[in-house]
Amino acid sequence: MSSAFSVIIDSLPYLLQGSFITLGIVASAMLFGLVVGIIMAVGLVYGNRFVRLIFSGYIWIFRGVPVVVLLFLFYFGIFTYLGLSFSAFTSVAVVLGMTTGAYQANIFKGAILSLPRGQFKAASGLGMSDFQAIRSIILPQILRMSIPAWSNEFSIILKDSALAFVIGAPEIMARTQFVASRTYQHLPLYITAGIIYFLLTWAGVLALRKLEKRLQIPGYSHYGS
Amino acid sequence: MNENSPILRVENITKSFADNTILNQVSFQLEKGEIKVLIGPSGGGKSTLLQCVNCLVIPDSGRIFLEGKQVDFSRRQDLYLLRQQVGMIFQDFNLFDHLTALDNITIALRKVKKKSRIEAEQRARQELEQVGLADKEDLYPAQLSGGQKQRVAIARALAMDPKILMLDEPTSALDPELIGEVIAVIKQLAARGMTMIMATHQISLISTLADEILFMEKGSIAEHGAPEILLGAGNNSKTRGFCNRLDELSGVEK
Amino acid sequence: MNENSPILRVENITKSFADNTILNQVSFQLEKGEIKVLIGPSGGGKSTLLQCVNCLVIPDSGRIFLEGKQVDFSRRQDLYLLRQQVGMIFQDFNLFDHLTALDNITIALRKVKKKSRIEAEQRARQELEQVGLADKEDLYPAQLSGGQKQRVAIARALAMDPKILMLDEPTSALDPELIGEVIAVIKQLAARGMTMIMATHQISLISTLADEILFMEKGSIAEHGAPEILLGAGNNSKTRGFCNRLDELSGVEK
Amino acid sequence: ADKIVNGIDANFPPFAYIDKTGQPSGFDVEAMNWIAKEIGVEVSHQPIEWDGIITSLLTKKIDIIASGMSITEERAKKVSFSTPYWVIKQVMVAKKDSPLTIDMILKGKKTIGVQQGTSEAKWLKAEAPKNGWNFELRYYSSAPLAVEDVLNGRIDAAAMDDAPAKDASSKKAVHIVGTFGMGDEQFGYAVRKEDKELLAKVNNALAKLMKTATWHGLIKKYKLDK
Amino acid sequence: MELSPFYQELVTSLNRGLVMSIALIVPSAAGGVLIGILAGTVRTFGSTVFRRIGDTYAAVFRGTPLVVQLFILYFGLPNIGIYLSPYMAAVTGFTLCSGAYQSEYVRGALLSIKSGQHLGAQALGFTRFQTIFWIIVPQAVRRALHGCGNEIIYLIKYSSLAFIVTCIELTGEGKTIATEYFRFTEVFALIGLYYLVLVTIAMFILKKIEKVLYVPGFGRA
Ligand SMILES: Nc1ncnc2c1ncn2[C@@H]1O[C@H](COP(=O)(O)OP(=O)(O)OP(=O)(O)O)[C@@H](O)[C@H]1O
Ligand SMILES: Nc1ncnc2c1ncn2[C@@H]1O[C@H](COP(=O)(O)OP(=O)(O)OP(=O)(O)O)[C@@H](O)[C@H]1O
Ligand SMILES: [Mg+2]
Ligand SMILES: [Mg+2]
Repeated sequence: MSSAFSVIIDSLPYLLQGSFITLGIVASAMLFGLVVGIIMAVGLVYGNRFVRLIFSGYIWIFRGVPVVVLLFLFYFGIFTYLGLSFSAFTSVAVVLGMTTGAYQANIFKGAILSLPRGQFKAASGLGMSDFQAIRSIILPQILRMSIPAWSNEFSIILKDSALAFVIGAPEIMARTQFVASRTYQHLPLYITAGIIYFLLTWAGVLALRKLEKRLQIPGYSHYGS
Repeated sequence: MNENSPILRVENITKSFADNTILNQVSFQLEKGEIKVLIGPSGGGKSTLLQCVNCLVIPDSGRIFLEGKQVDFSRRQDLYLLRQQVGMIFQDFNLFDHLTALDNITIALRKVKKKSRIEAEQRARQELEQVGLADKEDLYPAQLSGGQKQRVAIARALAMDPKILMLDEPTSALDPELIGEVIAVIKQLAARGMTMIMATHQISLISTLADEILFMEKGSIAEHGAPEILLGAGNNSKTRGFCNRLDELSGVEK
Repeated sequence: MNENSPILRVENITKSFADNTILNQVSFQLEKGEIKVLIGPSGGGKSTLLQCVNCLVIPDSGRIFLEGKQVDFSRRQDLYLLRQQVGMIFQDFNLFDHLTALDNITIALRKVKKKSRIEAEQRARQELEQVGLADKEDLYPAQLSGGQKQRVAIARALAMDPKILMLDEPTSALDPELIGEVIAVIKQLAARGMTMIMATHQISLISTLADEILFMEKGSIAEHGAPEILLGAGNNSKTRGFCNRLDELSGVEK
Repeated sequence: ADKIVNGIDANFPPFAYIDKTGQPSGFDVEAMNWIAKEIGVEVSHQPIEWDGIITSLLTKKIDIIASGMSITEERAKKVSFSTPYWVIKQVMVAKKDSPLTIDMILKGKKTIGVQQGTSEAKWLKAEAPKNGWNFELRYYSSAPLAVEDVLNGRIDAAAMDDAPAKDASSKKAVHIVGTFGMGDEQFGYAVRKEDKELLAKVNNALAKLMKTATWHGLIKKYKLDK
Repeated sequence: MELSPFYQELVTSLNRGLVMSIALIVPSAAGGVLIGILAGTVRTFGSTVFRRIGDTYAAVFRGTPLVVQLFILYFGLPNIGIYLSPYMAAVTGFTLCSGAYQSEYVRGALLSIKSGQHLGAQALGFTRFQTIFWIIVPQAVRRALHGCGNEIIYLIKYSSLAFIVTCIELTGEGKTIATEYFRFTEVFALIGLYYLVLVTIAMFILKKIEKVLYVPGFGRA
């Protein structure tokens, strides 16, 4: 048991360095997904039939195919064919970003639909263009409402980032495995990894809750759980 | 522009949703300073008509002239401009829930009229004062009572310097005790000579303010005329029957 | 039970939320067949008082007697029984959204009164007929108009054979044109001798039905008495002032 | 190229693993460092999941695989191998106190763990019906995990290369039962077929290295001689 | 049409994996929903102690990667004398993890039921339990359905993690072929297609269920 303990102590700095990579991937993916999600959600609600069809197709595929599969496909296949020589880190961030983008699109779309229709009408009634109405009236409201659902998405992506290892970005899970293979202390190391993830999730969710509080406006209810 | 030509002319507006014809060849016109009141049974098309006037709902056919100039329904810029000139007050206020009372007013001034923040705020404060809410500028819609919300909505519309104000049942979402404050503001607007068209069930507004009553039923204007005539004792109009029924429900029975 | 003893006696009910005293030593009693109307400004505690009577809100202190028997606030069974005997109609209906009109009525009969499905449905149909909705039994709340919803809510309460019916602003969430149908049902109940206590702003209900008016303000009954007296010309009561203000807002101004 | 990337399976001690300081280390890693110096390029070592390592090479994410890769016919169709530098035997590992023999493991309705995608996994699966062996195979994502389950008693033995087996037996309560009839395999470095120049340089340097004392020092250091 | 030997072998393997995937997904999805409803209800209406327990369960299983959970269930539990078979370990892990997420949706739905529904029921003399069981839960289930369906789709996609506990399903079988032939792109494109079909069928079934349970006024969020 003492050897398990000393292995954990010894490897902790190495594992914790991995959490920077993990957080880097998660942050880039979430931001990328935010942009994708907003564009898609707006397109899905206000776009014409053609736009809606394309975006729905995108969401269908990215919701239907596991991230590992997408990662292999893009990293070894599509990116290569397109001549994009992304690093492992960038590739993971982009693929996870495209995936969470599909989910975020659904979150934002739900939020837009949950807004009273009068909000858009009133903006139009004042002479705002559709773009102005979406930018100044719709988005500020739905982004606020979506923070809880978004923090859910964050915790999912945080854990999905462990898949980064299949293409060689050495984040927490990969490092755990490396140390375990060398030391044969699998169980204690996996438990340690579990705790690190738990703390990261907790910290992230807490930070988002802070943000939500800061942005809070009297009388707001949330969309999603 | 000829001083005597109507400020707004609506001609043969028709609108259907799916197979339902909601508005059928509706025409009317509005002179400067005139107040028209739309009444009639629920579902008669009052809201739809008002929304057609500023093209929040685009009519299937018909024409709209603002100050003698026809509005081209297919040109977005035309629509945006029309809506700036025709203010709209909704039954359920539709204040922007994420903005304070002040910002509810400034946002359109800044984004649409491209005014500076300072200018916009100055104007907004002025309008808030007019509706008696000078001290509430920092409150969010959720912190305002219904009557206060509706007054902010009115201030928001007025800040855009509209040529016409349209009000769609401005008091019907209010608690009976709060109706008074909104009615007072509307009467004050009338006194200042604002051109208005409003849908309402509020007898006190109908009988005291209306220059003309339009009675809408099944998508058409079934009757119209001055209130003295339509509501006059002995007149057998639909309008009078309808108003009497409204009256019975709310009035003290003797 | 003595025929002359009140069916409901409420003694010194006090209720606070956090530091706010919402009800302060309120007492009243209700005779069989009597109709009392609660009026007063918003926030005066009318809803809270009604909810205290059937212990949806448990009073902090005070006593409630139903047919002479005191209700033990700490015994759940007592509360369940009390609520079965005191029917309640809410302003926003509170129909069960996942059940049809018929099932909204049968569910309590079956689960609470343990009646068979057949018996329950028979009874439910009878009540729906009474409120004029025999043909709507298969519709869900979302498919009913406000007036119809409120009538189902009334049928649902009546099916439980309550000794008393409490109505909390039964018409204030309704469109003006739909109010009439609910008022008709309430008048019909009154005619059948139902014991009722209701909070309302509806002048026609107050003046025609009330045996006694209770004017509530700041958590206390500020005035009470027969409408002929309180509303009588020349009487300087708060009640009359309040009703006149309601009246002004909705009545035709001459 | 003056910079090359070496893809390694960092779960394959002692040939390639991550050391205490978090740096890639192991027999192959050190050998590759020497070779790189010799041919005048910079080398970095990139840990990659074994499943995807050849595809990574083919899609130019890495330039060479020096990570205990057995030379097989199928692999040789896709990539070029250097001259073999190590002969490896496949062995069975069982609990230290286990009385099982190879024969008993193969024919006694036992359960054997293997790493998914390895040559021993393939060989055992293919040979079983021919020889009337009746064991059951379990697939693990790495050999150390198979050892873990041997210790848990869920499986009776694990088949793996002898070097990691020795490593395991030095750290855990398992022992090597012996070879089980699979032909010896040779390790080689893999490069893309078109990188003929690189291959030639690597082969030259490797030949040179194998003659030095450093090579034997490495073998000693990683206990490959036992 | 004759398939090349590569594709023949690939399709055979993938079909075998598909059977295993389905055998993993179906019981886990059902178990997850059941646990989710139970835990969600307890977390909303339970006593303080039960609520704490429920919240902790949800936090732990939502806060740690499924890989770690599976690993502990399979390689960790033997330390205290519990030996789960690979299949059992996978199904247990999936069920517990999925249940934690489901409970979150159920809880959200329960909380979203307007207080008027409680009042309406209580005013008729319903007991607390009757109110929850007959009025609140039936409505909440309809509200939660969409989110729960989403969660089942997640589960389908995450079932590939069963490889951690040596359970070889769709992805695992595909990987074996891919490493053997080094044809990752084709193999993974095909695996992707299999999952897409699985997910689409699941969405179709969920739509059907939504339709069966449809009540006017309970549109999706
Ligand atoms: N977007 C729409 N799609 C389909 N039908 C619509 C739409 N908008 C309105 N309607 C229908 O048009 C009819 C007229 O509606 P409108 O709101 O104009 O009536 P109204 O006279 O304003 O009634 P109320 O007094 O209740 O406000 C109604 O039957 C309504 O159902
Ligand atoms: N659960 C609660 N917690 C805190 N305060 C409450 C609660 N319920 C009611 N109140 C407060 O009690 C006061 C009386 O409310 P109540 O709803 O009884 O008034 P009311 O006379 O029915 O008014 P209205 O005519 O607007 O319905 C209000 O100030 C309200 O904010
Ligand atoms: Mg309308
Ligand atoms: Mg009230």
